[in-house]
Amino acid sequence: MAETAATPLDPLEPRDLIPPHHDDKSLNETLLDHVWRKPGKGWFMLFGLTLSALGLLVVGVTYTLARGIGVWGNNQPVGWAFDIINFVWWVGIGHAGTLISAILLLFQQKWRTSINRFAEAMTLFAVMCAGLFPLLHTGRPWFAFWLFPYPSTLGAWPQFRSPLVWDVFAISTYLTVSALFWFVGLIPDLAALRDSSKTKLQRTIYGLFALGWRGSGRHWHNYKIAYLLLAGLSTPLVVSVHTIVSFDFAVSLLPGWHATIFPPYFVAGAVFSGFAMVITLIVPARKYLGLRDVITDRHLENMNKVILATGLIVSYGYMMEHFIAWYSQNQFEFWTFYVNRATGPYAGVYWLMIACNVITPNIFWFKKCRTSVPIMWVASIAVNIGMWCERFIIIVTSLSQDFLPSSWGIYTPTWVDWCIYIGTLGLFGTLFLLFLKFVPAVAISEVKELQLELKHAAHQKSHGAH
Amino acid sequence: MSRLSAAALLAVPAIGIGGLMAYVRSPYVTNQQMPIEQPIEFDHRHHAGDEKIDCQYCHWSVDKAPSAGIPSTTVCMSCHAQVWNKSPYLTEVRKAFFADSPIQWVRVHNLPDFVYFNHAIHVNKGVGCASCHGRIDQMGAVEQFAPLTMAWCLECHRNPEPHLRPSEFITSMTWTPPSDKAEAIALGEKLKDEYDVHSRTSCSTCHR
Amino acid sequence: MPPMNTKRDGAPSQESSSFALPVVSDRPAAAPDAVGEALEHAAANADSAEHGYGQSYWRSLEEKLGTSEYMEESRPEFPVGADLPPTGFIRREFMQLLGASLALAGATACSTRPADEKLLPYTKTPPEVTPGNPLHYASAMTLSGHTSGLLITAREGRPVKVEGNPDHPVNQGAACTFEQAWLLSLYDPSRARVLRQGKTPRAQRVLNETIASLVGKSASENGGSRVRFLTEAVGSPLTSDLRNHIIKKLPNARFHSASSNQDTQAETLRTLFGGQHVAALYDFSQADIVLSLDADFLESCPGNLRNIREFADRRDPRKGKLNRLYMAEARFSITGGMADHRLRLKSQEVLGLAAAVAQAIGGSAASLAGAAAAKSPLRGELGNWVQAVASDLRAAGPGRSLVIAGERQPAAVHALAHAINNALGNGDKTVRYIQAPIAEATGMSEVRTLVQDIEAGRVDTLVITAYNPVFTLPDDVGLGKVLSKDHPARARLNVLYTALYEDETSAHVDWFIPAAHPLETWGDGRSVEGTVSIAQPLIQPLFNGMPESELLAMFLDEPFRPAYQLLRDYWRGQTANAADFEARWESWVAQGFIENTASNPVAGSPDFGAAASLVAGYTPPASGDLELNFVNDYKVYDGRFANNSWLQELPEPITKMVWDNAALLGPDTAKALNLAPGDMAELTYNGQKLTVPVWVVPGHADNTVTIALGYGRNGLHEQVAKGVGFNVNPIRTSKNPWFDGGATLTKVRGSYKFSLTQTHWRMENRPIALDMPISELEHPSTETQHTLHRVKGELKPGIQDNLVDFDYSKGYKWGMAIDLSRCTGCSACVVACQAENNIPVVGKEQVGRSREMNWLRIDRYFEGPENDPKMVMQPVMCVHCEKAPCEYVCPVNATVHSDEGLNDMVYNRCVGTRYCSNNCPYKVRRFNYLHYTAGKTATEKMLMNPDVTVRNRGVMEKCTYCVQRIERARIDARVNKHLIKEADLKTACQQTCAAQAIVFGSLNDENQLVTQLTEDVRAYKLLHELGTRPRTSHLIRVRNPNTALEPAKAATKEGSH
Amino acid sequence: MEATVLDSWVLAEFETPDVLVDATRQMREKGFQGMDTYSPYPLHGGSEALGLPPSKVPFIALCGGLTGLTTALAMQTWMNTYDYPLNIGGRPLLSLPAWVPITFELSVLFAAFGIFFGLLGLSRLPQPYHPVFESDAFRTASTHGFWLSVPHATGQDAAAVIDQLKALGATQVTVVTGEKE
Repeated sequence: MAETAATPLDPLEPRDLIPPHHDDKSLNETLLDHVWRKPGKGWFMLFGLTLSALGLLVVGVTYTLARGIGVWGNNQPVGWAFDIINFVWWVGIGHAGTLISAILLLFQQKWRTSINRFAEAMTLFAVMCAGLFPLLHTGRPWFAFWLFPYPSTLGAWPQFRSPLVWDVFAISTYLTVSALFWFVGLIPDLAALRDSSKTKLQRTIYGLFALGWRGSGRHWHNYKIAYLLLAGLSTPLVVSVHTIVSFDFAVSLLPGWHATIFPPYFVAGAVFSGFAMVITLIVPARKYLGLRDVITDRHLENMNKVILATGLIVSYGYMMEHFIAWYSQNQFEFWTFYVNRATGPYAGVYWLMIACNVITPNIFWFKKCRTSVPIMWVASIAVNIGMWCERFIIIVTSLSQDFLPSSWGIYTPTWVDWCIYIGTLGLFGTLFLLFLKFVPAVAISEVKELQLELKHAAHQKSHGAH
Repeated sequence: MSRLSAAALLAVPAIGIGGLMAYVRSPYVTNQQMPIEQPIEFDHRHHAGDEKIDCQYCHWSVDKAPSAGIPSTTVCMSCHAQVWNKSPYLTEVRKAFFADSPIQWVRVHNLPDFVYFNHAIHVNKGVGCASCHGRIDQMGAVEQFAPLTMAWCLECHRNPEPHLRPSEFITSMTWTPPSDKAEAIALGEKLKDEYDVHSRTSCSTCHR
Repeated sequence: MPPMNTKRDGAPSQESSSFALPVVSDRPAAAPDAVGEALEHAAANADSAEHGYGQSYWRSLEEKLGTSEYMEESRPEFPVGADLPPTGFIRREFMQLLGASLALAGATACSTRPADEKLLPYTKTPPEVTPGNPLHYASAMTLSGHTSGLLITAREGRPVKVEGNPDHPVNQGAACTFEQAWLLSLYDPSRARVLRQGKTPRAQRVLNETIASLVGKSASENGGSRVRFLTEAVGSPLTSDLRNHIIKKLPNARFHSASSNQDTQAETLRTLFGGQHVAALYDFSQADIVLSLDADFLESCPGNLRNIREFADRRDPRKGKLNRLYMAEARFSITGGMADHRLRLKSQEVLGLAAAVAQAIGGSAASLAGAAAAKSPLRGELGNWVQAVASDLRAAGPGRSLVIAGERQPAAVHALAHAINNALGNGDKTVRYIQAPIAEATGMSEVRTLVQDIEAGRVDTLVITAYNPVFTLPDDVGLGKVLSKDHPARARLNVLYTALYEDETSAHVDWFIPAAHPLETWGDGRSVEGTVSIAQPLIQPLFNGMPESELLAMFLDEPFRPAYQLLRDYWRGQTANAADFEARWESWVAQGFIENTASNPVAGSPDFGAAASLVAGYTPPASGDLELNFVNDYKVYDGRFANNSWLQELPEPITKMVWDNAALLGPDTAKALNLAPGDMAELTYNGQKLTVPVWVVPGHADNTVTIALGYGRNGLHEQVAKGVGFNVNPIRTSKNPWFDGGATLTKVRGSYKFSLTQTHWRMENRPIALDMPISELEHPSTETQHTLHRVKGELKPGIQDNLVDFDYSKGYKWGMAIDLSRCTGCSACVVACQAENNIPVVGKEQVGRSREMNWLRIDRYFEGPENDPKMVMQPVMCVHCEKAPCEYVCPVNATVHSDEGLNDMVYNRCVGTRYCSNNCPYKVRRFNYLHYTAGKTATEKMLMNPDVTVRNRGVMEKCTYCVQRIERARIDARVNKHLIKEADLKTACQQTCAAQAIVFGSLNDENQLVTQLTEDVRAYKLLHELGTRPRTSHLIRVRNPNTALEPAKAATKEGSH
Repeated sequence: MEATVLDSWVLAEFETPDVLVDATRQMREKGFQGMDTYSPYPLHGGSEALGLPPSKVPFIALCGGLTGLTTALAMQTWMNTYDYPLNIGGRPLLSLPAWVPITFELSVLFAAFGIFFGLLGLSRLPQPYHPVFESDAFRTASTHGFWLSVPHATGQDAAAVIDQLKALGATQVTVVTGEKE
């Protein structure tokens, strides 16, 4: 036993990926337990908390719709602020889910199975939160449907050179494909839920969603390839979505926005913040759901390595932006990067961003930090804050001081801005708690399959050793 | 069963969207084919049709102002002081005239406030009344003839030739282009040259 | 019964562009007795404990009249014959959500036909009216004794725009901020509406009876010796005539006149010309060298428009050699910004400077200078400046220079200025002395006499027609005190006051008579150079206002004559040949002024011997501590425009502050006093204390504080003005009304939030508002060459510019040129734009959030050291880029290019993503963050220009190059089968600019001025290096410094290689 | 409604996936057609054991993707270049590089729809009811049971099949009958 531990199957797949004391039945019971069990006090308390935060969203949105977005702090130079910051931040968070699920599947990284469902749900809810903002941020959201190409009696069409139209297509495609991917992955588990349900109502509801899945060989035959293809599509999709989001800025001519490095640096940033968010959520969730056996310390450590790697890419992005500003000697760029950001009115946010995004991930060079749950949890929150600050810096600082000093201005958020931001956190939390309550948080069929594979592998290995 | 439910799943949104697109083009939304009741039973069939009074007699500013103009009460009375001057139909007109208070006509063709339509330029460049307003001489109560949607405006602005007529027929209710297609096209081309028509599709042509 | 006519009516009788006569009622304005009764009823039922018209008053008034609307429009708003507006043709309704969604064929399934809209035709169409086409009427406005000639645009009976009368000798088509914004006051819902005695509303009949009995009694008892009138400076021939008639009726009555300005110049000239009323006219077109002694002769004021035009012509290298302006002043003024050399000094030091210059010039000036120099010693370090100026003035040659003294300066400085001009031979050349249009002494001493009379109990009746004297005069004049209830002399005093608003003065009076706005009545007046203008009404009084002339006529105890008749009768009397009076009258009214009425030159020359007394009589103010300066505000003047939200929101040209005044300090002084912008400080002066907020202005003279008058208004119903800024009149004295030393400023706790439209005043070395000595432009240094390359170097296709060019070579190619050399920054264009384009006012809080809506802004930059910088003004509005960055980011095609190169903004297509604004490097786009146009009263809506959409919340807007004017001109031209002529199409900003700094036209026509300017050597494109290809060019501002004071750059030679 | 045609299947549960795959292969070799396996997760070698042809999902996905690609390009070009050509900031009417993002997104979207609906279609889902659901024991198929169904003519004796299955290691065997699909 000790020997097998010393030589794991591959570097990312240590012996304790799934402890061996579960069979299919007990896995089923363990992983479905939280669905059938009445939620505990903790769940209800959290749910109350997120619901009240959701209330803030309702208040903020209602007030905004009634009076106009003048109730936000946005103004003349700073046309975008919390709205687009939060949009980009949420989309970025969403990306980790898809990446964990899709890219790791393509690369056959077996450790993904324990966290992919979780991550995909996070994607879905984060994209929902993100999707609110482009709609809300328009002056007349009731005309937002004009961004879709439909045959109107005006004879007018959307303008396809605008990155905002690209956004519409990217975000809606992303939401759709993520939902399909998540749902397809969920079908076998829904069937399992249907078949282990105790009441007729549960059976009917889960049965409806399971679409009549029977685990038939013919189903699995198409399913396996379909799931793999969806994963294959999701991977470039995720890259394209954040690339397009970064086009919102890169396509403009504003110093601080107009940069060709934006797409890769945004995608890395998205992964960075997304993995941080997964850590932030999964640490308490695995404790609450008792999933230590399935989501192991090894999983967490791997994720921290990804955070470190992407954090370094993000730091490189910052460095390049500053380098190019210096190297080009463009007066406007130089001002933006060396004067405005570093010493301007928002210098505090800038240095907070540097501390959180550039310095924090470097603690993961040390194994102790990578494996200490409290440290990584705090660090992940720091990264979340840092990535939010990054969007603030990119959007608000660049806008507040652009070309003509006469039109420079200061942005200050209002209570409505905060309400809506906290409100989306509430929406996200609420959806997430509902997800934890009603849907298996871990992809059961995949875990079972994985366990079988591991067993086979261990078997072969022990045979080989003999 | 399964195929049916799948088909329904796809068909419902398709029918919904298609239906909506059809609906917004229907008279119900464009307000066509809805004769509007006026405070006075003014009958264009009689005035424009039987009596053959030229449109411009009453709507005199049509060739010199954005608005065609609603005739002042004096215009009504200029005839009806002599004819039908005791008719009960005209009680309201006389009342308005002597009380010096306007007759509250109900607007039939109501463009949104952000659309700046100018009658003068259209009439001066050979677009006839009937092209947009239809056979007013056959309407008891006037109704909106054209959909007045932007797409409808664009249709003519992109291809004005078929809608042009010789200047002497601008107010004619009965003029039709030559039935011979080639002849009609030739006439359109000729009139376009003659009038020096430059129908514009830049946004600020109508929206300011 | 009106005659029947069988011809169709309303055939247009004349061209709409000519100055048509308005329809004038033959019937006397019906005395609204129903209203009178209702008012009395309301008064009887009002709660006497309530101040002014309290709630219960209005409530009971509504009871009687049905609705409060009735009060607002109890007299017809339109000339008789056009009783109601044809609302069907008027597009002043807002883009309603429902309407918008319906018309745009959105998927709003529930909307069908909206509520019926009514079309209300005229009963009888007035002959000149063609519904939908505008009419232009000549009229006039009087401010501080000067009457300017205006051209008012009316739509279906509503005046909607004020422009300068192109034929008027002073206006020449231009109009200043005040003249244009004055239109807003016409529709101001806070205007006074009720004629009242105490708190009791009265019918006009009662007032008439009261005055008649008063006049009868007083005439018989003592010839009116106990009757006093307090008026504005009177330049109106009709008012003078009425006054003469009153004097005939009441020979012992006395008239006093007060004005907020202009007394010292007149006083000086009276002394110089042996008591004659004389005015000085300046000719800047001939002056090569100008020395301004604290004279802000380029301020946007009606009387200055000709100065601005002539001066601007001399700043334009295309028109010949540049002039040179030396300016000595304490605060940074508009004129100071235009100066080639600006000397910062205390206001009290100006006398010393004038004396030194006079001494250096010699001649008649030198004799005065000695005495003056003793009163105000000149700082040693200024000697060099004085010598440079003096030798420049002398070098210019006789009649080629000009010295002007500012109105705030004492008579001694004026005397010196005239003496220097005399010594330089400028008399009859650049300075002409004419008979003053205002032939009376005005000023605080006049009011002081009146107050003494009241205190001595010599007055029974006081009639005030002057603007709000209780507020505008320094407290120590004592008018407020004697009018207050507690004063012993007050009990026997009967005070009548007429004004547009219930203001500070009206709170103290016995009778308050709401005045008719000058656009609601007939009147006349003289301009600074004497030309008589006839002011005709555009609309019936909206709020029952009474014309001043009718009020004065009541004192004649004659049968009632309306203002129209009074005016006609007067001018008929002035016309020798009665037979052709009708024809001449028609032409006067139509063109707006009476030709050949300019004042005659004064016989004789100034006697500088007499001036010695002015210098001798001058007591210099205290010199210690801070010098406190008071100035009339650029926006609210002396307070009379305080209720005008356009002006309140107009950025102050120098500070860019809105909705406030502040104690202005120079940076060094602020540092010494440990004060930062926005701090609160306690101002101690003359034993009185006032807590004031502080603002720091670069270039403000050291150890001086400047505070603008006219703020801190507390009028009863002046809702806009109330609580804006603070009032300094309580600590101002009549002895030193404009500046005095001995003030201190100490920081106290607290801070104050100002709203500014521009918070960053440095250009950060960016080539934005280019400004250079003319020599630098002619022989650029390497550095300048580099800058010029950045702003106008070629953008090579395929290298710097990858986009193909659209073909604009056919038809019109709209473009604009803005000459920074000409622009003074006076902001008249900003008001013109606001009026033309229905731009909303958003209030201090929203401006503080940086959401001002003005499409046209004037960027003001300071260059050089903070304590003594140069100032440059740069009007910036949408530059209509051919490669517009705003357009390609709009997701819905709401901003696109027209075939003529306009950057069209389609409000109704806009969903409000604000991406365009973010991507606009000029930040000229304005977003309706809230529904700024909501909640307008019926009268306010009448102001809206029906040719421009009123924007809803959530849509972007910006300068359109006045596309509504382009389209109107196009349709007129196309109907008449010709091309648009340059003269027929002017944007609103261009039209009103006295300096002619803005030029608009088609760049495809090389004969148009705009094309020539665009190709001028000074023309450059703002942010050219971005490749946006703007259609607007800015022209480099050139200065003409004296090399003795500012050596040319050493690098000049290098550049020539 | 046409006359009800009944189908019936013999269902057998096996202990482990390996046994099931084994049994399936052997049954197929014996000539049984139309069999199907049921398992909570895909079986290694299950498709081969059932002798299924390669899945058509990738082909459908490719078709979807190509449809998306052409739709997007055609849509953008027609709308912005031909139907309502507008001068947008001096950009060419046919700004192909700007069409790329939407073209990519629509290709992905249509491909994903192809995959999803292809999967559903090929699996004949959704299918809210199936006779096998009548068997309570069969419910383990989605949790931890491994089942094999062998079609069998209605009304005939299934004993032979049952025996064979038992011989291959089935732990329990039942027969279900239901409406034909």
